[in-house]
Amino acid sequence: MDLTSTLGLALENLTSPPVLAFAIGIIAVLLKADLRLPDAAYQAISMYLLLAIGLKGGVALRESSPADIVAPALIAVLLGVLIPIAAFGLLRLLTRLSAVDRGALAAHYGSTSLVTFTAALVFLEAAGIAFEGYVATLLTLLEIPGIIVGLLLARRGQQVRARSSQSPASQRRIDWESLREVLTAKSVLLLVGGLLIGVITGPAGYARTEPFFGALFTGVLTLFLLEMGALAGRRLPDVRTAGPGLLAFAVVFPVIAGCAGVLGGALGGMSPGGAAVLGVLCASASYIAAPAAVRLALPDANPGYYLTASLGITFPFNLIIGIPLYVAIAQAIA
Amino acid sequence: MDLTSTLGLALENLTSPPVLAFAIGIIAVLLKADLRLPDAAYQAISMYLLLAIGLKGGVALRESSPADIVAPALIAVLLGVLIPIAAFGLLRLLTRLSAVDRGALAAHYGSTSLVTFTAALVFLEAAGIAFEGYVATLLTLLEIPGIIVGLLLARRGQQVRARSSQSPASQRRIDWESLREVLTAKSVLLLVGGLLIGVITGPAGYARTEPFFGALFTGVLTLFLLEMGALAGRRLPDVRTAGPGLLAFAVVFPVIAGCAGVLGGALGGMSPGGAAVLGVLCASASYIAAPAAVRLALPDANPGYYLTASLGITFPFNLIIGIPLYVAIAQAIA
Amino acid sequence: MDLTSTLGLALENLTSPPVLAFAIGIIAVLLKADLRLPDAAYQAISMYLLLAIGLKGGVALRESSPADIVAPALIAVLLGVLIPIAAFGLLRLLTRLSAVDRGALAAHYGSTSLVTFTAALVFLEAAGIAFEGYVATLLTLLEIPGIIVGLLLARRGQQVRARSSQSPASQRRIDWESLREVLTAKSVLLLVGGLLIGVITGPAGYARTEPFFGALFTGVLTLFLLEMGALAGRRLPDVRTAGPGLLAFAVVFPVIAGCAGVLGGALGGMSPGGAAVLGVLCASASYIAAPAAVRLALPDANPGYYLTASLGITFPFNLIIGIPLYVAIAQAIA
Amino acid sequence: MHASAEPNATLVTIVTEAVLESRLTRDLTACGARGWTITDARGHGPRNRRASELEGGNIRLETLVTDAVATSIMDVLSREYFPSYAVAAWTSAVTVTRVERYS
Amino acid sequence: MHASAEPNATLVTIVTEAVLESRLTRDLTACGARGWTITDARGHGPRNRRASELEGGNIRLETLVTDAVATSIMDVLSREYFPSYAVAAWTSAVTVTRVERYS
Amino acid sequence: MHASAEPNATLVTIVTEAVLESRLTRDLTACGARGWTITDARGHGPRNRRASELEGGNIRLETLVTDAVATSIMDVLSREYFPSYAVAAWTSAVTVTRVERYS
Ligand SMILES: Nc1ncnc2c1ncn2[C@@H]1O[C@H](COP(=O)(O)O)[C@@H](O)[C@H]1O
Ligand SMILES: Nc1ncnc2c1ncn2[C@@H]1O[C@H](COP(=O)(O)O)[C@@H](O)[C@H]1O
Ligand SMILES: Nc1ncnc2c1ncn2[C@@H]1O[C@H](COP(=O)(O)O)[C@@H](O)[C@H]1O
Ligand code: NA
Ligand code: NA
Ligand code: NA
Repeated sequence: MDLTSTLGLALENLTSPPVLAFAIGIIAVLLKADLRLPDAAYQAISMYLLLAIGLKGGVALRESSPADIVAPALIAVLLGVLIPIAAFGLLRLLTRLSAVDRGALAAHYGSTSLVTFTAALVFLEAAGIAFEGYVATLLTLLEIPGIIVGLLLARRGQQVRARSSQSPASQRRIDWESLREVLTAKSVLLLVGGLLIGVITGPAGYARTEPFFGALFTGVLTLFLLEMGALAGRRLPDVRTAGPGLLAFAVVFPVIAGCAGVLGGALGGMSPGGAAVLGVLCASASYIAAPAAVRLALPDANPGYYLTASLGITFPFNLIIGIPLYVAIAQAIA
Repeated sequence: MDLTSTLGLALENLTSPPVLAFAIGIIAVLLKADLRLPDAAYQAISMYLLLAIGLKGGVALRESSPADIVAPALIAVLLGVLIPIAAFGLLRLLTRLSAVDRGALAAHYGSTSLVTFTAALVFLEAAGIAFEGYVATLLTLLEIPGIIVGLLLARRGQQVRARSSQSPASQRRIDWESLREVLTAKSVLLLVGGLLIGVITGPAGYARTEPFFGALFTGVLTLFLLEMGALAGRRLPDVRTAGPGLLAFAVVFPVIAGCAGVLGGALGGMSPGGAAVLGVLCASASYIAAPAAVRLALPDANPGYYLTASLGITFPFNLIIGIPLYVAIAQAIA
Repeated sequence: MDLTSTLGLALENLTSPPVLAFAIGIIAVLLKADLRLPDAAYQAISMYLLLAIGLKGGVALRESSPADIVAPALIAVLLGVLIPIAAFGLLRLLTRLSAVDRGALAAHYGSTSLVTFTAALVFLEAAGIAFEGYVATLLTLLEIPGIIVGLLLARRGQQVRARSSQSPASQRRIDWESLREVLTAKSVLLLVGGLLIGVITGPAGYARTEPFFGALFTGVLTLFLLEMGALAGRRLPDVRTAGPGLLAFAVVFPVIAGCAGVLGGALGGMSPGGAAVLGVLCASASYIAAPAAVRLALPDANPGYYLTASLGITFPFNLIIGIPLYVAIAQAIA
Repeated sequence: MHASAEPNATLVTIVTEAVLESRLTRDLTACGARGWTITDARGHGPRNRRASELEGGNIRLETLVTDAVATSIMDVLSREYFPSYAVAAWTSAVTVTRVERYS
Repeated sequence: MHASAEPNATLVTIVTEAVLESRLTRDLTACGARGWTITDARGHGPRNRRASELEGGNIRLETLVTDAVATSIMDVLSREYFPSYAVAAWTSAVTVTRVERYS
Repeated sequence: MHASAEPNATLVTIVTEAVLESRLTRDLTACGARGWTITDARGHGPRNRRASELEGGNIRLETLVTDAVATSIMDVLSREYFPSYAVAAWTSAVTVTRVERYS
């Protein structure tokens, strides 16, 4: 794949309504205006996106033979475990953050971002690049493991320190009951639920809901990215205090993890489009499930670090540069 | 109509996105997860469904001659009075509930369920079975009378008992002012309002709103049934305590009332599709207007009985088995 | 343009779903029922309408040459300054209201009403009358200046009075900081943001969001006007206390300002459709931005006057009579 | 005592089922309350028998009244609401500046 | 006295029009308040003249402050808010554990 | 004293991050609270370090308890919540009629 078409992809992405809406959301924050959706609308649209992705993925899944999925699924789970470990290690090199803060960040980068994934699908569809229907399954597989690995890494780090310092806070145990509630949250269930509905109802059943779950998808995402821009924009003032090491991490690590994902997808026999989506999944950092879980399990981790990195830097980076980049890499490899 | 096509109808219903979404909503509750829509989304979608049903019904109503509607309308009102009386009587046979609790249940089964009705329309459209446009009018006619009859039955029962026991609670009068507010609630007005808009604007005016009120309908219903599944699922633990008599009632009575409705529709000269819809209206139990009215007027009635029966048992029963059953019966009769 | 076709326009408007929904909303209030949307839905739909108008306007703006826009834009800003001054003066003739109340009203009539504008676009599209894509730009230009002029008029009036009476309340300075927040509110940003997105993404990018922002538009407006009817209806009881002078103003002034707008549009070289839209913008009175700004800056102004006039009288008047009237005038002039 | 001034009004707080809102405010007006503030709430209590969650959960109503009105409100609650509905209610002593507005 | 301990802070509760939120929090900060909690509310009062319902109803704001700050807040309210806006406000004595956070 | 009667219960009010709701109600139950009322809230405080605004802002929880339970709730808050989370909490003395429901 040559440079011209890569730049073409990048430009097409930059001038798409969802990405432009995201930019408007950020600019609004800089102008001290508030473009946020009401909370209920935010929740309802999230549910719509998850169900729509699941449904469509499920319909496509019917056509995939189980044999095709096994390899990508295993690779995805493996990446879900390795990526937070790699993040934890790289953060030690690049920053002076404590083990707790590094574990918190590892949990975020080990998990995935629904909206980044959604934007990637919309981008691929607009560019006319095919991808496997079962990518929604990979999204589901990748959401939780990375969070748990990140929490365990943080906890191990705390205990090592605690053995010497005997601080009482580090004796506290993780409240798994609360965590369970956070981790079995809506998102996984809606995705799995949508997949099941799609698999069972098939193309005929889906057709009647397509005007809602299909045709509206890009438009709804555009409205939603306005809100995401506002959220990311509110994190920008903290970027200055995050330090150059964390800043570098938040840009470099997605590219590393994204390449790993693309490579894994290609090795697993996926099409260029599918491998690019796996790359996006690996590159993206969670900004919903992980923050809630980390807040409960690692209250001493500083949200100023993990929210700023995942939502303030990595999310815009992936949306604007990352997605076309991983697609270009996938097309070059395949 | 032979068995094969009846089973075909049942299967088509079971594998339709709305019914599958309902099942996912119930399963989520069993897994202790919460798939509920935000309250504002729930309200807004209810309003959308009511207005859309009214509108479409109104456009169709233009084509009906008034003469066609008189018989079905009279039959509907008659059924609206007879069904709660029958329910009150059958409950005396099957259960040992007090007159107040039986009256409360009669109010629920005398009224109708918007979502069951909506699911029936979506089912008929998917199966390509025609029905009269004025069925939305019958929905409007059937919503209130049954509730009032149920309340009066409960009240009479209380007074009979009070004359002997002199309990002060039973002396309390119904607060008709509060009840009026509940019963002239949004639902009737939105239906009637939609009907009027549809009748006046006609097909040409409707066409421009069809992408919103028509094309999205099945998809929105699918999202909505996720929530209804969650609501029904939260009632399931109470089913055990409801007792076998009430359980039997909640399954048997809809079939009886449904057959009465189908028969009434056929006698009134309706098509098989229309008669099936009248059957669904008679078979379904209210879970919005009736509970609110009963809570105000009959505070001593146990919500554990009426909500569990209407929302936990009858609603899923009709959605999954009832609708195709009444359609099959209507096709057999006609 | 002859009378028949003018009446045809009026009738087409009266029987359109949005206007009928508005009527239902008013009737519901008279019946003491409440058809209001949940607040979150109201906010979300407002954002949708603004973004959709901006987007579509932006896409059309690409096709306009800057030269075409300069004259209409200058005329619009001029009207934005002159209209509140004219309103302030006319109110002195027709009523005995204080300078503060007249300034408050001037601010409302100097600004514009998004929903009236939206209804005008939907009306023109239904009637197949073309208009310039850049009218959304004019909406943006007209929203704020009139409010500021109105506030300054009120303030000047207060100071004149204060010099003689020395009342402490009139010494209070306008809280510009709070006002800034109100006036740089969502609406302007969403409109400008939508315009930018539309201009940059162009027809190709817009096409993928059209099922959401385009096809649904009339339907969503219909649902929204139900709520607006409820809001207007709740103002009706106050109409009696407003006095005949204010009543006359609320009907006569829109016609004057509307004619001025149509004329200005025609002079600026706009098509009949475009001139009609500029007429609607001038004729309509704000019911969101202006009330909030006035409440903060002129707390002594009586909301009973400005809300009743703008929302209770002028809004329905424009929706039902004004829009087809200004269109007919524009067609007669051009 | 640490408050800005001696208490001169009574604040009655009532948490109950949302479906009762209009009946309750009518009863409060009858008792002599001239204003109230309502927020939507959810809750859990020792009884927990209630109408459909469909109608939304609870409301939390506060009304600032004189001691006498507070007593009559608590009487009405005890008689008409406690036996049949989900209600929690309490009163506390507060200080207001424009006391004539609340009596 | 039945509370966990003697009152050592003052809770100021203010119910007012939503459109005033940012102005009010600026004024509270100027008076010395270091924190507050806001919930959306609706209400009814003896005056009932207010801006568009479009902007949403009321807010209910609570701020935990020292007695002196409470007095200066009530002064600002009396001077700047009571004459022109829909407001209800009251203070009460409460007990906090980390008293230094609120002074 | 101006309230309808002498205070006979303690009202504990807790404002904290929404993500803690289920953990907090479990802890309250363990302390002996038998009911509570929750409203959604937003706020500002002297610390202001918190999880994603995505999960919604704060909750405001009230629970009517005995003096002893209030003390044990404040202990748990001081030990488990104050060090790591955004919390404001206070207690006040109130009067209830059905005192047995809250003890
Ligand atoms: N101890 C309590 N403290 C605060 N609120 C309570 C308490 N007990 C009950 N409530 C509220 O009162 C409502 C009704 O309680 P119940 O009648 O026991 O179901 C609950 O949903 C709570 O919102
Ligand atoms: N007696 C009261 N008790 C509680 N809240 C009140 C009371 N009076 C007024 N309010 C609140 O204060 C707001 C403004 O009151 P007003 O200025 O009289 O319109 C009302 O909307 C209520 O929310
Ligand atoms: N002085 C106060 N008065 C009322 N609420 C407060 C106060 N300080 C803090 N809060 C509430 O407690 C939350 C947490 O405070 P903080 O831990 O300082 O961020 C804030 O978001 C407020 O809702
Ligand atoms: Na990732
Ligand atoms: Na029925
Ligand atoms: Na105007």
